[in-house]
Amino acid sequence: MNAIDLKNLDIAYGDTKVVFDVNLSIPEGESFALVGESGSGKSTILRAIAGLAPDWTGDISVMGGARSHHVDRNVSRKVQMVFQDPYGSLHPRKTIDAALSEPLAIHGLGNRGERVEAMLTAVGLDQRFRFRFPHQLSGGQRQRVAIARALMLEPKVMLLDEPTSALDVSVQAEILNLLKRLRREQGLTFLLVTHNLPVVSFLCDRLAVMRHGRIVEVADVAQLKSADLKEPYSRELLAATEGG
Amino acid sequence: MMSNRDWLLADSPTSRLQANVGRAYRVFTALMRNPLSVLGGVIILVLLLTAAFAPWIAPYSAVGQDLGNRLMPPSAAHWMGTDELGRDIFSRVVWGSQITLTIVLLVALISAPLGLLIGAIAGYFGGWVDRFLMGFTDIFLSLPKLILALAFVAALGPGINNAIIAIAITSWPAYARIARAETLTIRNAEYIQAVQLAGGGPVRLIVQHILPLCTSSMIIRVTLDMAGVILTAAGLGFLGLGAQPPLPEWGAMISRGRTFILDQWWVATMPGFAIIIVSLGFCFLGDGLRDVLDPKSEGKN
Amino acid sequence: MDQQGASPEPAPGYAGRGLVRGFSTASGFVLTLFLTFLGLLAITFFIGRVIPIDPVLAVVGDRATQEQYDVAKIAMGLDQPLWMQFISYVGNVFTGDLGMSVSTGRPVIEDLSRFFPATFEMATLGILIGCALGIPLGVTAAARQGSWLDQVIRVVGLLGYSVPAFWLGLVGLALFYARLRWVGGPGRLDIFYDGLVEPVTGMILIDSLIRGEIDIFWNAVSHIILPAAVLGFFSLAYIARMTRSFMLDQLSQEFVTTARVKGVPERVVIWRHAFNPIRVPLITVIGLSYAGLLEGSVMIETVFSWPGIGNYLTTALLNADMNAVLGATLVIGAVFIVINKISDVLYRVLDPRAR
Amino acid sequence: ATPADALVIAQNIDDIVALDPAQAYEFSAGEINANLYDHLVQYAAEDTTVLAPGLASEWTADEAAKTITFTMREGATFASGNPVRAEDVLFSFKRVVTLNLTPSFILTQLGWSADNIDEMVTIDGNTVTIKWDGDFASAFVLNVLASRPASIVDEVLVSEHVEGDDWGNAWLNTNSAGSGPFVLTDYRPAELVRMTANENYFDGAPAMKQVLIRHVAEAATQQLLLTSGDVDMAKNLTPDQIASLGDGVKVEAFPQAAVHFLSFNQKTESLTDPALWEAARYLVNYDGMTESFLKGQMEKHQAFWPKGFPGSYDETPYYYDVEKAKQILADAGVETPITVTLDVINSAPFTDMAQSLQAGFAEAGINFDILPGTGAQVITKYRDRTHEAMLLYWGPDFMDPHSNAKAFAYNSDNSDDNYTATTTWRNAWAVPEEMNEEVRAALAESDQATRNEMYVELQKKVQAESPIVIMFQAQLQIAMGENVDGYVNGSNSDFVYYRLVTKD
Amino acid sequence: MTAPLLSVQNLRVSFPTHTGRVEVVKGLSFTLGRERLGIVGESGSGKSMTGRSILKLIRKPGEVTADKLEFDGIDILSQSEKQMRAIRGARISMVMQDPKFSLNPVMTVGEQIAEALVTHQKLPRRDVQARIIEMLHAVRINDPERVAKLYPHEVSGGMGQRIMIAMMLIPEPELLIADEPTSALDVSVQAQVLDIIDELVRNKGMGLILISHDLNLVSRYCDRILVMNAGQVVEECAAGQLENAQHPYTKGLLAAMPVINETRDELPVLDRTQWAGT
Ligand SMILES: Nc1ncnc2c1ncn2[C@@H]1O[C@H](COP(=O)(O)OP(=O)(O)OP(=O)(O)O)[C@@H](O)[C@H]1O
Ligand SMILES: Nc1ncnc2c1ncn2[C@@H]1O[C@H](COP(=O)(O)OP(=O)(O)OP(=O)(O)O)[C@@H](O)[C@H]1O
Ligand SMILES: [Mg+2]
Ligand SMILES: [Mg+2]
Repeated sequence: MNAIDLKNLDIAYGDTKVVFDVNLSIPEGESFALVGESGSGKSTILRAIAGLAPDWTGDISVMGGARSHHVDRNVSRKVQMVFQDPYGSLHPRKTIDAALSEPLAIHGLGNRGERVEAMLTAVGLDQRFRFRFPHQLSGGQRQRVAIARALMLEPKVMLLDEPTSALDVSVQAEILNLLKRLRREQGLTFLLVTHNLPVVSFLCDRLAVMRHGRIVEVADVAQLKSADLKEPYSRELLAATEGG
Repeated sequence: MMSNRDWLLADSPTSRLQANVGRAYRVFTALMRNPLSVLGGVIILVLLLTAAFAPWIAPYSAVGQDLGNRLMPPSAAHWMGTDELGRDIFSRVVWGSQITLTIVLLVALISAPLGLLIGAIAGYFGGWVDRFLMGFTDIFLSLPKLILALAFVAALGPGINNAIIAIAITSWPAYARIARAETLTIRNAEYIQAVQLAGGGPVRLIVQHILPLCTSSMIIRVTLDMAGVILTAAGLGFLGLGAQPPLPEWGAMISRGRTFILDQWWVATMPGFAIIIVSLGFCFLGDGLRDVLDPKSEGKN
Repeated sequence: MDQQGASPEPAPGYAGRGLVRGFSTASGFVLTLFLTFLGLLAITFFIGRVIPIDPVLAVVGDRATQEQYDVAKIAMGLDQPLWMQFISYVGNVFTGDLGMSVSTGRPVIEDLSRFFPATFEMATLGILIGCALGIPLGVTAAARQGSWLDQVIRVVGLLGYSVPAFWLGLVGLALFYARLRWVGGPGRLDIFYDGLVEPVTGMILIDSLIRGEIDIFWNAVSHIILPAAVLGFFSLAYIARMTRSFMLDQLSQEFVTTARVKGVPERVVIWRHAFNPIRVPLITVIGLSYAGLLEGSVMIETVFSWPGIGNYLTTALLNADMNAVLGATLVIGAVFIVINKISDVLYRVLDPRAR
Repeated sequence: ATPADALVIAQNIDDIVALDPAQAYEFSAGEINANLYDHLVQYAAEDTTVLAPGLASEWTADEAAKTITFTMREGATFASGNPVRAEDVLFSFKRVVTLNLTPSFILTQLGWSADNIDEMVTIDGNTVTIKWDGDFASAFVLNVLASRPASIVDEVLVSEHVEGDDWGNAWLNTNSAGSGPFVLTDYRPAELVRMTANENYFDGAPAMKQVLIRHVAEAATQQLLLTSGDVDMAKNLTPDQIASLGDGVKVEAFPQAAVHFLSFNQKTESLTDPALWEAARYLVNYDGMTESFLKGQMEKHQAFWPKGFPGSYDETPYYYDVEKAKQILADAGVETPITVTLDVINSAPFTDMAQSLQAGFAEAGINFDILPGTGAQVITKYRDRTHEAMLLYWGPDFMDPHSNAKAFAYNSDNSDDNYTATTTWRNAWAVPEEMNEEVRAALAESDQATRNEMYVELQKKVQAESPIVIMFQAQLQIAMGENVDGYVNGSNSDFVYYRLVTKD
Repeated sequence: MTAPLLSVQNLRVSFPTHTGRVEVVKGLSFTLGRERLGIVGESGSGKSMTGRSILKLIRKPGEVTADKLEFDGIDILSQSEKQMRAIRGARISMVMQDPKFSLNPVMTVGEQIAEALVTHQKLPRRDVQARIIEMLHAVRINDPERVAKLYPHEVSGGMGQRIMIAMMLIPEPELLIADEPTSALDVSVQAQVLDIIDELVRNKGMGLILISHDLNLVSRYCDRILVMNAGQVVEECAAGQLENAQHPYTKGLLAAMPVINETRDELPVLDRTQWAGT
């Protein structure tokens, strides 16, 4: 079964269409990267899958089930999203504990205290962070909380929208390690957006390169490592990364 | 054993309670660092104490008339003089603090939550809900305020409680607009979307996530508006529709005293001072809160 | 974070666009106007219904016989069901007929053309005074945040919030008029100038200039200056405090630091870089407080014997003179909508982000 | 300063609704009317207590035939220059009864109506014959003819301004068409009234070329205007302001016909016990009030017809005595405490009076909840008989004791659908039938002395036993510049005259 | 190397917090000639504060002290605000970290650049215009005439950064502080922008302080590198020597970066407890 299937997907914001005719299949357990130009529609695709960009045509299915155009409760057990900005993705007036218990409360899951504790441990956060407010945490710590929150409902698919681009290298490394470990331990499927090719190389199996709202190339990470990309734009990206 | 202060300021609270109390304590200490807001706080505190201990503070009854001793200037026996029925103005001002406090509290408790809710709903749902609710709000906003209040007082009958309800009804639209504007900036925040993704419904989002964030600016705004509320009550008093006589409502006292303003200045001026001081108190406190509660400044450091 | 961030004020350009949003065309504006008016009328009508004052009594007085009472009631159309009354009123309004006021015995439209200009004149002068003083004070306070000057400006501003209007008005009259004789007394003109200029706009300041009556103009100025100053003080208080608060937000923005990095003089930093972006929210604030002044203030008008709309409306309401109440409410509602529309337009002009 | 030939007055005139004598009924409108119009007979400026010839130079009454014949004054003209004719009299009366606006009841009680007016009022050359239907004394009829709606208007002028079938009503509400000493030249509601002298006035042109009444609602503002010399006269100052006026200003006092009373609605069970009515009379702090905040503004008076007029009863047997009141209540076994609402107009001095009453009555266990309201609000309630206790005043419609006897001692049908604008009906007091009889008899009595005697008797009864506690008679205190002389203010607003005013 | 353009000794910046004053820059010392100095370090290590204190831009309640803070022989700390104005822009300028918030939203790009120029130099309007176009052109902006008339919200992040650079270079300062000038850009644009600065620095012979947390980037564009952690310099080395860095913190930073040819299963992370830190 494919974790994510996108067929002929067009996405618009109001009157402007920003993503055109995207077709992708991501098998369960795969880690897939979306890279490409800023503004090319990477985040938009993730948001459409999650139900946050409702204005699309085509087909989206997640874990074999067709997606509706909106967020719904059932899908939240299957797929969760982690956002780019660790500063904007936590409610400033809620403790970490509250943020993590909330998904459980929504779905009426019991044993909240223990689950929160366990999850904090899983993402490598000390228990003393549990009753802090977000502003008492560093960026990396917040991103861990955001990941923990996404994992609270034990989804199968994680949508990661530039989860490390706001962090500096040392913190980025921690988060990347965490993601890699979680994926291994829980058999998750990742759909990761980034513009950092080394990150793709570290974390992913395949990648798609986007430009102007279209996928221009889909490649294996092996191709990336061997600089064996076909499209000129993909090569341009690679060249810039390797630098002068 | 940790000292209380350490417990409050602990970096890693061990319970939800400690976390929240700690936050409140931080806000409080930050407030205490601003001299004007301390002054404001002291004024409000004095108001609270006066209201609570009015029977012990007031040297005379608030309604006891002494027609032989009317319109006496301030003296040792009557610190603020006496009014047109020979009542001790100081005692009336003291008793009046209870009414003022009631007005202020009730209006804050009725209109702010009402406005908050309407604004948050409009802002959160957008579209036709927003258009409808805001159209409604705009209509209320474009109705002359005093007229609206008057109409309600007239409809509900005179009396301080009705006056309070009337004022509350006229002041929610402003709060609704603020709440809506703020909700719009929050609505698309990622932490809201995260809850949506977790399956949280509109009620949960509005009540548990959006409202708490609008509350601080609402508290600020409400404290700043308190002066206006007291004055609106006084305005109703001016038209004779505020508190029922012989209640020592400050606005009604000034309004009755205004015919004496040229010759027996103290009758209107003393309660006037009371209003000014309390209003200033609220304003100072509100100003201080503005600096302290501002979510922008809190997110950092 | 957007420019105004989480400031407790309405977001810029919101400007009461509850219904306007989504309609930017002229026809949309007309529709908005129509719906808002209808809403206003409906609410006002409802208010008229619940007030325990019998409108017929306002016409016939308390000594009328039952027969006279009944005749008057029918003549006023009050025997009709409420919705019929409402429909026929709305119908009349759209043919320009606001009906007769029972408390003045004249057509409402005529009353409004007399009372509204008086309020308009005073409110306009008041808001001008408020802006002319309030904005510089607010900017200065923000620029010197924490200094003694800032504290003084804040306290003075807050006083404007807290002083009862009629108290200030009476004390002002007693001092500047009765004692010092610096200004004219209550009323719009000295009594022997009254009625000498034929109304054109209804605003004496303007009419007297149109007619070239300089004496009358100065007399009118001497009368209007005190009440306008009292109103001005109230709007000053509000404008100064909002200006200060907006300015503080701006001054902590990065682009202000950028300007300093360029070595730009402080004056330019404050006025060009910090002040320019706040013109938009400031206009909303000023617009709102202007609209508030145009409602007329019963208290100021009473104290200064000013024949303004606030007094008219209040008297009408207290006599259940519903035609007058509805008419005046319509005018005030229209003013509110127009002011909002203007601040909307200014918003587009002044803020490139909104174009 | 004000011009030497103009009288400038600060006054609250926002009560004016209409100035047409066929419609005007408010106080301020009455005052203005009195200076614009004449009547066949009138209480003249020179002596407002004597009924003097007005536009009729003489008259003869025939009690048996129920007619009075008036001879019109020679050479009298309207301000417009048109001569005053008998036709104008008929026209004027016809207008009032046909328009049938509020004040018309004063005329229609003579048995007149739009249908029969041509028979009831007949003209012959320069005489007018008035007929009435009902048991009235001619003295009563003359008083009716001196009342406001009986003002004589200029038929020729009014006819030019008729719109539809309004009999010139719209025009007359902002203009005048009378023969009085002044002409209305400008009226702007809630702003100003300007009257200019009628140089052709039959009794001599007034000294003041202009009378300007400026609407000033705020008493303190009136005071400032007066002390600054920008007005010559301030009409609505409070006693305390009057007391503290300095030099350069004088105060003249004018007793008024209005009486102030406290009444109990008989629909309220707890207020129906006559013992309570009696006790109430001992719970009013009459002197306390008249010596303090009512000083100079009201005088103790306990009967329905005001002091200083024929037929008045001036004894004041009741005084403030809480113990006595308690005793009365206890003897009658009235259960206390009683709590009732007290409706009152929300302006000074009424709210002060209410609070004083509240304090006094509370002593005997009668607790008032004061409900202040605007005039219109209070009246609405009063008319619906939904109040409990009411603090209000009453001014006679015309200066005949019957006007008040009818209001305070007559109620022929207390049923809910028989609305009557009397104090008795509105307080649901079913007047004993014998008292109703006495009122009718007094009205019909043609001998003036006997008639007055009968009214005194009626007053004694109402004073002793009724749910209406009459407390005060009003007095106006008018502050004016020291140079102002000759201002006449009779016992009610119909007798306010500026004709004799001089300034030097 | 000529006489130092800037010398800093024991620079300290502190801010008050709930728990007393906290130093965010703790005794920083370095000198700079007409060369390119890179400052690297993780987020919050005090890089921006260092840059700002050189321009005396730290506002109350922040506090700056130093044994020595001299620019071209001028003691910065003792300069009045007015004197500083003559230095800012004209002699030292700074590319602010985030163009989105650092450009005035209601002034056109052209006006803002012009302001930087005319504040220090009186020029006829036409010349000003010409210089702006020239400068925008220099930072590789296509169609500079059009862009000059745009408002900040109408330009992309990449353009914004280049405009910021143009604005700071137009008065031809002797020292440019560039604070994360490319953080908002995707990789391809990033390289272009840095090349522009580099070229200008070389051609005009000015000093450059390049602040970033990206070690590769800094080593590519600078002569010398300061590695900062928690307000202190932990290591100073020539750019070419970065691979041979001694300090474990620097090593840690280097190792933590994934590379394209990634074979590691796990990235090594910094053990923060080693450096008493944030
Ligand atoms: N809420 C929105 N309304 C309208 N247009 C939008 C909205 N969000 C994004 N867009 C537009 O959609 C296009 C794709 O945006 P998206 O955020 O998906 O890009 P991205 O590939 O994620 O870019 P980046 O790397 O900068 O995050 C852009 O042109 C953007 O301007
Ligand atoms: N106004 C302030 N009050 C208190 N602390 C502050 C203030 N401004 C900055 N700081 C603190 O100073 C420290 C250094 O900040 P600085 O901006 O120099 O970091 P940086 O190295 O530039 O980080 P980044 O890479 O995120 O830009 C941070 O820990 C920050 O929290
Ligand atoms: Mg994106
Ligand atoms: Mg930085």
